[in-house]
Amino acid sequence: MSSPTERSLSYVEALQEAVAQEMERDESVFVIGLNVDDHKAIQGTTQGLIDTFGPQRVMDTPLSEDAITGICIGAAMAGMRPVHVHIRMDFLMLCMNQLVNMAAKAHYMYAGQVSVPMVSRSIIGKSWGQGAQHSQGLHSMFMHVPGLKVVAPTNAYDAKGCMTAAIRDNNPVIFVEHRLLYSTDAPVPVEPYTVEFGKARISGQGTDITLVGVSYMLVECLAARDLLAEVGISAEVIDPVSLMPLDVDTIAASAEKTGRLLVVDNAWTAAGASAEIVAAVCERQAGTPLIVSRMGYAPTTCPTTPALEKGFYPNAATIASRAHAMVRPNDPAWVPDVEPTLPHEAAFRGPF
Amino acid sequence: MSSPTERSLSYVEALQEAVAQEMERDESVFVIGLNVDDHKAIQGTTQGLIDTFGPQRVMDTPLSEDAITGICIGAAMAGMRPVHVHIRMDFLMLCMNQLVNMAAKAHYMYAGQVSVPMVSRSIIGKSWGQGAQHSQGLHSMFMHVPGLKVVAPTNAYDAKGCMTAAIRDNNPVIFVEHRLLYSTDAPVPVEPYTVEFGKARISGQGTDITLVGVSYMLVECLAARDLLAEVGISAEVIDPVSLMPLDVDTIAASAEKTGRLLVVDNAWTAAGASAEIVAAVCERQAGTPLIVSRMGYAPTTCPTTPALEKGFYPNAATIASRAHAMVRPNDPAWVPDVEPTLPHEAAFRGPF
Amino acid sequence: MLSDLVSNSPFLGEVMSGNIPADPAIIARVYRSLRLIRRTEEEIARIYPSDKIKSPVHLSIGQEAVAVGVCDVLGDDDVMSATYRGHAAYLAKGGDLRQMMAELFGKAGGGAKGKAGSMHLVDMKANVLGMSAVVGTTIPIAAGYAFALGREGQGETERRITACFFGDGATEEGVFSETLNFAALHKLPVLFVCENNGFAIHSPLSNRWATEALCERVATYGIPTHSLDRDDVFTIRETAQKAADEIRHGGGPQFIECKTYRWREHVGPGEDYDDSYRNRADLEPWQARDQIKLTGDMLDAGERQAIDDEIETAIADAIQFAEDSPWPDPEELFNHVFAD
Amino acid sequence: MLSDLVSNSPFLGEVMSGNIPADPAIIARVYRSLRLIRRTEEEIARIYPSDKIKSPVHLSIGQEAVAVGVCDVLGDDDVMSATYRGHAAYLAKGGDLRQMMAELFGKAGGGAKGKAGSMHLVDMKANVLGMSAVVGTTIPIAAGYAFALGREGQGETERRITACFFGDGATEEGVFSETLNFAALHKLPVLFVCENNGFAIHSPLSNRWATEALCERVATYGIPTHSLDRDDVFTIRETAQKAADEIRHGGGPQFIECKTYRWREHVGPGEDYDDSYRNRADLEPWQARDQIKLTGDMLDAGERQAIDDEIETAIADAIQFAEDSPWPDPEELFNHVFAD
Ligand SMILES: Cc1ncc(C[n+]2csc(CCOP(=O)(O)OP(=O)(O)O)c2C)c(N)n1
Ligand SMILES: Cc1ncc(C[n+]2csc(CCOP(=O)(O)OP(=O)(O)O)c2C)c(N)n1
Ligand SMILES: [Mg+2]
Ligand SMILES: [Mg+2]
Repeated sequence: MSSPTERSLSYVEALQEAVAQEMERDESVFVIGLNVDDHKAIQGTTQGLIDTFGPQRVMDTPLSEDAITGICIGAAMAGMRPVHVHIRMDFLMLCMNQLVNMAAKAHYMYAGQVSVPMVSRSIIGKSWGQGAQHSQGLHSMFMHVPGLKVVAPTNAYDAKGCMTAAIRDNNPVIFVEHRLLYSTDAPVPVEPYTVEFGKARISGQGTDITLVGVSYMLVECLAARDLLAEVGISAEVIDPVSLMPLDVDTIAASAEKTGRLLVVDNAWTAAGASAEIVAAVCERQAGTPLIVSRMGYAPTTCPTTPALEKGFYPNAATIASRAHAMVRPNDPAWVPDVEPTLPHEAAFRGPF
Repeated sequence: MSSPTERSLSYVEALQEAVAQEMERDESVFVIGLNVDDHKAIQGTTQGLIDTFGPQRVMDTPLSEDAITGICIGAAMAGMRPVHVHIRMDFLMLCMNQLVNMAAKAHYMYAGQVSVPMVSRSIIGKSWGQGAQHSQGLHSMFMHVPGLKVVAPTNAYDAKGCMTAAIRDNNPVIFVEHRLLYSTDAPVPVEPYTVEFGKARISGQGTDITLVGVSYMLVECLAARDLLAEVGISAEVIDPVSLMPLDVDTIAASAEKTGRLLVVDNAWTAAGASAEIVAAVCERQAGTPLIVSRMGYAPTTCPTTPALEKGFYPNAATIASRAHAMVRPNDPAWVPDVEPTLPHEAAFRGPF
Repeated sequence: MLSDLVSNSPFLGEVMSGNIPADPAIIARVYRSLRLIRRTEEEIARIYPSDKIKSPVHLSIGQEAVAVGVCDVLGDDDVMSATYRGHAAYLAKGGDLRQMMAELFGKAGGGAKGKAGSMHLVDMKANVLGMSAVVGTTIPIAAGYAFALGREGQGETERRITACFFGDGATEEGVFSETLNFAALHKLPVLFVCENNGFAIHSPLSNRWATEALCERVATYGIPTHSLDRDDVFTIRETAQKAADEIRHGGGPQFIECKTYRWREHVGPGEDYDDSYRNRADLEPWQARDQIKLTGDMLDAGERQAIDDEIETAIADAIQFAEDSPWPDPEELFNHVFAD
Repeated sequence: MLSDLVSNSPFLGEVMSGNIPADPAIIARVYRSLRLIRRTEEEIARIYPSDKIKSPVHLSIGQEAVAVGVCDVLGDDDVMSATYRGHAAYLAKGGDLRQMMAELFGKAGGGAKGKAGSMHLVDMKANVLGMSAVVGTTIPIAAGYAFALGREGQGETERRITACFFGDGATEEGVFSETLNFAALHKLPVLFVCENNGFAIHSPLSNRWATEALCERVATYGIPTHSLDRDDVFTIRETAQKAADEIRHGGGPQFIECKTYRWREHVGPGEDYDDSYRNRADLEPWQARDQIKLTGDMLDAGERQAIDDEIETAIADAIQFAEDSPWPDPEELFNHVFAD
């Protein structure tokens, strides 16, 4: 029997536990967002909170993302710690003004007279026809604006630790959750703990090329690593975990070692996180030749039909293929002969 | 006497002329935005339009950026060509949902059944205490989203040609205008003409380093080039003109020639246009050592006081200094002894 | 005569409000439209578990009357805008059934070649504006289209109009208020129609609305409003007819709020009365007034059967069309990012 | 007695509405506040051409009575939120004058060390929430602060309240409607105050509002509203007093719309009656009711002089403080990006 501190939790359970423990620990924490209190409980991530903490601390809202974000900012300035839930990251576009012009700036603009400790949870969709407006990973926009922190944990352990850290953080944190990670399990300690922002993880060691996978793309990068191993290429896989602050040191050190850097984002590449990572690493290379590349969403809107969606996202095979071309530029192109769909993804069924 | 087609116009006059000519040429063009019809005429850029075209085609609006953007999208789908004016780029944060989730996606999502020919003019402020919320260059966010075009002309000639092209374009175009460019003059043909998007300009040739200046930073880069020339460094200066599409070819060719690339954006660097340009160029360097660097806003909110604002923006001296360090890494650091303020900027006075 | 039938039918008189149209063709047309929608969605629900339709479907089963009552008074060249819960409005406005089904199947024969799916249906040939999965976003766009129609119709006695459907939840978004103000200020030819089914996903009005005085609020913009406390199709039609006429003649926007009820789960093919946020008993009064049954009962049996048969054929044909339609070519991914 | 004076003064009775307070200390306090604001802004306008103040200033000259009437009934621990046109509200709520002046000068002694400038004044010691240059953005934030105050005051008979000022233009932003709905739904202790000066920059209401039925609209959320067609300080004070009391005791939000008039240009120190969007004649009735003059006339000459002198001293001191204050250290640029 595993000890209680070594039990395994899903990403969903880990998020739920982190929030529940912080609510227990600190009266000022509350959860707010459309349908956070219903029987579906945001895919289970707010499960039971309404029963334990009641409707004053687990609040359903009108469809008013902009005002609710402002309400959270005001409440945060007054000392509360809101966790605002958006069931799609796409909906953050409705509250950009509050996030960019107020949340990010208040502490600075008012020279420290207030702070804005709040978390904006935002979920990224994929597959089953999420389509144009329910699939966007828009974290790059938030990385751009000083004053916001952005984290995108890729496993249950980091999900709990980052959520705990985000709630305790005295700044606005954009918390990026990919739906396909929700069902993944990992050992998660029972006790509350924090995962420090700004520390990347080496998720798999290697010597020939560095793969950086953002959010769900970390999973695809790890699968690509396995495929690459089969053809004798050793890939090091890095999970940045937090995007702002970003641990350039770890990534640059790996890239220096392998001489090749492929950044795969769960987002478009143009002026995105992948551009930032590549540029930041290249700025540090004082003349050392380094081969770099980026992958991400196709430079298109996301199509609904699976026939086209397939081509929209990078996957283990396309990542491995690109990595192979970077490591062995003179070999013929190689595309591993595998289904582009990983088991978690295949297990995910609609409608929602 | 110069021929009429060679007369000089200010950036303001060039914008005004482009819009007036397109309104003359095409009945479906209209101008909409708060105060476009008043005596200040958006710093003169809409001067006289209300008299010539009347209140139906030059429309004041309520403060409702989100709805007005949607109104423009709907009108554009129906065949009109709105030019929506925002006196600060910061206010685009209020209509991100319409711009990102609808304008950018409609043509694709509806497989070509509609198109959205509209222009969002957005002005960037600087100096005289514009402060945190009136100074942001947020073009990078729009570069990130497929379906949007982004242009940032830096002189009166391009201002007219890009505006004409933007109005005629069948896609949503984010038109970025820096206030400090408004008073600058250039020869501008009388006849309507378009400046093609996706073609960078070499604004000054050189051999030792490539400087790319986005929006107003082009002016600072040109001034830096003069300073560098004094110490024997030859800088090539490139004006991307349009950011999406982006002319990576021209920039990469220059960088390959000089071996050094410094991108200076009128914006933050993190996941910004400067990251995109550096990353895109580095992806093309198959092992050729290239020294790259980025400059932009300090990674802070913009402070109001001139005492701190000074440090917030790159200027000719800091750009020259950085370039010098890149070209002569073994020399002691060099900061040219000049005022950080260029003449246009010094001429600019508040309050507005 | 149908009107005789009606006046002779105290049962109908009790459950159905509004004037039954004198013209039997209208009744038949309305019935046909209602039934086409219901049956199409029932078929979608039937097919759904096969995973042939891989996109979230938000069925309007139970709510058909709002779309049908309003769209029945629109001309072909009037324009209609709706939401991700848009099958009903799409079909009521005359959207292509084959293309819709192929779109749901993600096939190249879809109206948007599979790029749109259920949530973003579009058919500009039928003046069905593209729908959106982001609540409230289409409201200003519909008004903007009406803005253009208003310009085009200037000086004419009649102009084309836009009908804009949205849910109760959408009225909470700021853009709704902004749009009302602009539409009223510029007298845009737009008919706003709020399908108030009492829920946003599972959230009841009481969690979201400070008061239920929506019509009173809209009226403060100077917009004539019509509050319907149940979704009787002929009341809706009559209301929409009068409103549309006034809008068409330059009277500016009008607003209808119609109470209705979603019979199925928020998204997906099933029911969800065991899911704690509502009870089957809530459904019963709505089901008792099922507009399809009631309008069908007004027709004679033969006529009705003919319509029903025709509908089944059309649906079967559309499904077959969708099945037979090829997948979009992989290259299609890169089309339509930018318009030429 | 002042009240005698007033009832003896048909002139005052004519131009001033509302009950003149019986307590002479209140009149003196209100006068002091009004005059402090007016004189401070006049000094800012005087200094402005020297370029010592390098940030856009939006003067409230002429509009002081709204801020003063409302803030006079707030306790020190009540909270106040205002806009970029916020000098009046800042001072009326007891914001630090020295820090304000140093802030305008961009000096380290400013409340925000020069980072804020005129448009983002803040003084949390006086419970002055930070202001914003993006119209409407502070409305939900003020409500959010009130949300926290409501929680803190739960079970108490009285709770702290937030007063939230904004202009007529701000009511057009969707976030205003969204906030009203949420505030009413959750009975937040917030007093919304719309300073309706008829313009957004140079745009008149007629270009922006479909109707002027703002109070009627707000009332549909179940929010008690008060429409004041002129800015008589004691009417405002009385209205605010009653509203604040009810809010304090758990009655939920209230709303005041007060007509007022901006005497100077939208931004900057000057006047703009030659700029075609309005006439000096429009100003005259407002100037005739100048609240500073009227309240000053209620005081006896000696008391008034003492107040005036004290104000001049305070302003001179604040300007001197600003002059003497050092520039912020360049390193300050990098402070406060993130809170620890
Ligand atoms: C802006 C936005 N916020 C939240 C959502 C998530 N969401 C999808 S449907 C829905 C319910 C909307 O309710 P309503 O407008 O009443 O329409 P109904 O589904 O009842 O037809 C919500 C909240 C969304 N799609 N868009
Ligand atoms: C969201 C937004 N849109 C536009 C502007 C430009 N702007 C600055 S002040 C102002 C007028 C606002 O009018 P009102 O709310 O009535 O306040 P007033 O200036 O009259 O006090 C406008 C439109 C802005 N600052 N923010
Ligand atoms: Mg609903
Ligand atoms: Mg105003």
